[in-house]
Amino acid sequence: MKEGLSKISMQFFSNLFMTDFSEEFFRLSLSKTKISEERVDWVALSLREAVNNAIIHGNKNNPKKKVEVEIEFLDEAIYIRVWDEGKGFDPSTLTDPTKDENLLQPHGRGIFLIKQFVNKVEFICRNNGFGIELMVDLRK
Amino acid sequence: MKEGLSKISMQFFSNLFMTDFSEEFFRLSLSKTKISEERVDWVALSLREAVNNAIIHGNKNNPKKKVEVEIEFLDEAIYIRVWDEGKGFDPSTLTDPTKDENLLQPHGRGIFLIKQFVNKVEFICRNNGFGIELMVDLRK
Amino acid sequence: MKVDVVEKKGVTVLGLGGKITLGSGDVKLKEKLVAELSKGKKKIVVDLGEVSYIDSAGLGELVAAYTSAKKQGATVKLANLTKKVNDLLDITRLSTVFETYNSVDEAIKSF
Amino acid sequence: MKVDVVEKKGVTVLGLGGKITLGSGDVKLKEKLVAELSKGKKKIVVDLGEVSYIDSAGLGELVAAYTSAKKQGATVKLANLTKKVNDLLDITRLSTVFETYNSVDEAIKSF
Ligand SMILES: Nc1ncnc2c1ncn2[C@@H]1O[C@H](COP(=O)(O)OP(=O)(O)O)[C@@H](O)[C@H]1O
Ligand SMILES: Nc1ncnc2c1ncn2[C@@H]1O[C@H](COP(=O)(O)OP(=O)(O)O)[C@@H](O)[C@H]1O
Repeated sequence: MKEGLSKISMQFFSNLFMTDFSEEFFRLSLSKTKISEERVDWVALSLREAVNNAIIHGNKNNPKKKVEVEIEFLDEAIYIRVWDEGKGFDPSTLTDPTKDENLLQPHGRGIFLIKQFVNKVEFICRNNGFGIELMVDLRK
Repeated sequence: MKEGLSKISMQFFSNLFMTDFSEEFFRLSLSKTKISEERVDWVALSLREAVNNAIIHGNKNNPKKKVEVEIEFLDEAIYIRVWDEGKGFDPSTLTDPTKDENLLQPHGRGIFLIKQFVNKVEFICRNNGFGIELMVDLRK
Repeated sequence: MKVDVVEKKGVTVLGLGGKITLGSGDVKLKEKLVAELSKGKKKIVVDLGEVSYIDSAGLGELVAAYTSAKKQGATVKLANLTKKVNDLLDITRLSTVFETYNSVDEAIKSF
Repeated sequence: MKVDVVEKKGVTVLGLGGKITLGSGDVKLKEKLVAELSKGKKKIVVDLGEVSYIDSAGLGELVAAYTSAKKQGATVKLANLTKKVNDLLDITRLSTVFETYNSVDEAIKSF
């Protein structure tokens, strides 16, 4: 990657129409990489889930609060970070949507899906907000 | 703009093929605004000139040095900033390429063109590099 | 999202198209389904052949459709899944909830 | 950038296409022109009809073509300018340097 893109970021006000837009940005920024189209599709879905969560749960749809999407390109990995201005949450409270008793829940599949399609997920709390970091391992 | 994009930025290593790429980013980020297609074309040319200067003059084509393009969306203006890791230059040394004695010079039209297509140009020196800021006035 | 409704051999076929994602009108499926259920329809096939994209909210809509139909004694079956949608149902184990068929006709026949 | 070379009524026509911008092969014009000049060609028309994009480096290439031709006693004229290219020549006052024509034929006739 040393010859090209190193990092992109976008900041936008909380509005669900920005989810499509952030996906377009993501796809454009990955268009010059060698990642397979199918993998891009699944990672794009993970990004959508993270952005939707940031808008809805993090910023509670408050159009004055911002979401930031950051994509960092390293030789061996791509890091995607989605920041919101919320307080975050305790990941240990997440339930497994594939358990029989949860299968008919209409919610609770976002972070589960993210975890299926990227190689590592971290939750980061900072002073002014919360972030989720998705790692796409390019050696795999 | 309060409902949408607030800021985008991209960092890349000095390589002229990134000029096309930064133009694509710019066009995508402006695709949801009401700016006329013709104006977008001319501002895109200004961006190209600034990025080329950053790569060639600022970073002297050193592929380890980075260029950063920042686009900030405000209600009344768009600010485009292009940063490099160089020392900058003294704008008072710029010559006017439209003077008869300069018309046959093969160089020296980049910053002149930028000034024609945006509403304000500022040069900014900072510790770790040099930047050019282009302002697109949305009230005009 | 687009939703077409047709009757075929006594079965209500809801043909979905486009993106079934948050913010792109995931309400429509519910509305159309509620309208059909209130007419007393009991056999429902959701045709996913033209669905280009589905996210967790879209999956949630399918689940909600399934459970609200069930409450009325109706059955929702899925047909025409693209590979992506099929993969998502497998990954989320929703394939154990839904009966899925390769074509609308097969789904209709199964009633 | 693409460059085609054809002879028409004793005039060398260099047909440019694509982007004439930094990094996208602005050397080609020079190379082709030098080759033609070294064959003793004196009448040259640069057809810009298929040029989608030109930047300051591209303008610089046109100027360099003009001056290197002049040194050999040859003349470069421009034809078929799109509105954008025409605007750029006006803005930079290069329209006072180049003879420009609406078509290649007009440019050829002007010699
Ligand atoms: N950015 C966030 N800020 C605060 N809470 C969050 C965030 N993302 C997820 N959560 C919490 O985690 C839960 C599970 O999220 P998810 O798996 O995406 O499912 P869903 O969004 O359908 O509830 C959410 O209901 C919410 O409580
Ligand atoms: N980012 C930069 N860093 C250092 N010097 C610069 C930068 N941009 C422009 N310059 C200086 O300004 C001059 C004029 O630039 P420009 O008008 O773009 O014409 P050109 O690039 O064709 O020389 C350059 O030759 C260079 O000396």
